[in-house]
Amino acid sequence: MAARATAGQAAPVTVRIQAGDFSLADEIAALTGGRTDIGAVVSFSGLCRDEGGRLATLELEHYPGMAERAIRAIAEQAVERFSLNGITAIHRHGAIAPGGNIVLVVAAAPHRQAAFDGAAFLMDFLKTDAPFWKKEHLKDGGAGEWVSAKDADDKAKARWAKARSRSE
Amino acid sequence: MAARATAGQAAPVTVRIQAGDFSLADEIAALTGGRTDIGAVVSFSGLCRDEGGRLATLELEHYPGMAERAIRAIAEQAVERFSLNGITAIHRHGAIAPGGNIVLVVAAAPHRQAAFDGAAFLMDFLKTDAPFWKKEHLKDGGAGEWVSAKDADDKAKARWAKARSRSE
Amino acid sequence: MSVRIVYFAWVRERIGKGSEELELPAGVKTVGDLIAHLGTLGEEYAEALSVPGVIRAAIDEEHAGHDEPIGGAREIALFPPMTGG
Amino acid sequence: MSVRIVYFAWVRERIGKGSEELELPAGVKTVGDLIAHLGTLGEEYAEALSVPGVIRAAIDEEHAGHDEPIGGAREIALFPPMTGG
Repeated sequence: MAARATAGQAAPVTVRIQAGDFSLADEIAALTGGRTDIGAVVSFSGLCRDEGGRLATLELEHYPGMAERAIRAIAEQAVERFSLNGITAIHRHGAIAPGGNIVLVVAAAPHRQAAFDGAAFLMDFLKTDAPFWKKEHLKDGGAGEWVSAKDADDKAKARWAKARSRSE
Repeated sequence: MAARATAGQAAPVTVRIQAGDFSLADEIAALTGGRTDIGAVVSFSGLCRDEGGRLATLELEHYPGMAERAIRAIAEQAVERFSLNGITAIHRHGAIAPGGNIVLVVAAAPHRQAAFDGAAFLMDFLKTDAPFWKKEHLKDGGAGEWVSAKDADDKAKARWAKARSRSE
Repeated sequence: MSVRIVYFAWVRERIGKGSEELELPAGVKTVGDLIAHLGTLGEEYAEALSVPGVIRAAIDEEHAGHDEPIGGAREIALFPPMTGG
Repeated sequence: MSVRIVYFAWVRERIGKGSEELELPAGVKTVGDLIAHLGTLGEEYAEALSVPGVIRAAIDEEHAGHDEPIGGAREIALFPPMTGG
């Protein structure tokens, strides 16, 4: 748990890697409950799409110790860079059905742009730096296919090096 | 209720202006429940800060008919521009205590950048175009002070005219 | 021409009422004309509208600039810059 | 030098195992050297690592480039580009 003073209160960094589902409402309540210095909360939920009805299950493989370590490092950078009140990141592994939750990020800040930037920054780096791999099992398929990494994800990450955001 | 076809499903636009509180979890469930074509959900919650302990209550005045009309117009633009699966916006009026909810936006899309852009676009335009006015009642204050509009909010809105987003 | 005028936030407080029905002179053709006309109706109006440039307007619940014609309007709203969200 | 090597996703599937302890020759000094060395251990390794440029690595759970020295590492991971989130 990294702590960072903001108006006298800590900026909690919560990272969990788990097979089970999570509750967005519970996570936001845990991050914001009892505080009155937070003006903006942005959440991102990544869900499993059914790819036009073709997908049976998405399988998420991960590198256990490193997965939490990598996401925590990004989350701590986000808190520092955008002066967040706190951030939470949860990533599931194992088999996920269409419509199910894959990942959750919640960023809290005094003002909206920092909360938006914090959540987007964490997602952009998580996509390319957190050791998770997706395999698609199609309804009519055999062993399944590994999802290819996207150039768009590298570009999304790169923008944070070039353009320092308006909120900074 | 504006509808827009996305992979055979409608893109619901839900806008409510209300005095009472809302539940983020219920609103996300209503927007995404039963669908398997959504890959990303971004929510923004605007909360009442206590301004370092000075604020007693935030009073939100609004122009009833126009408030819903203005937000709906922005929400429909967001759905169209970012090809959203759907969007929900709720704005409260009346007296709000520190830590309480003021506004909620939830944007759903197949991919994350569109969901982030949709929610941020709606918030940026809502800030400058939706007829709401905030008055701060301080603990040691008298009649209260109207909050001044921020230049930063005009600039935040202006960026959507200049830079068409990566996701488009 | 008779039209309903509504006021919000500190414009409402300074004028001292939330709405009124007004008979407008024939020369009042735009939002800007209306603001100038209201400024002649009394001290409270003059004070509320002393810096016309900051006053925003809506005609029948749609944002309107100061040069917008008001002919046919049922309801015209005047208010300060918005601070919701 | 003995080190634990772990594999993930299609690198794991093609090599046919999730991890192994290996005794490395003295000349294997960097991640790139390790990948080249593994490619000589058998057909399944050669196939899994046939395009070294796409293989990502981590040393003791930290991302590492191909020119990174591996001396002192307890665990080296090899895997394809990540696709989480």
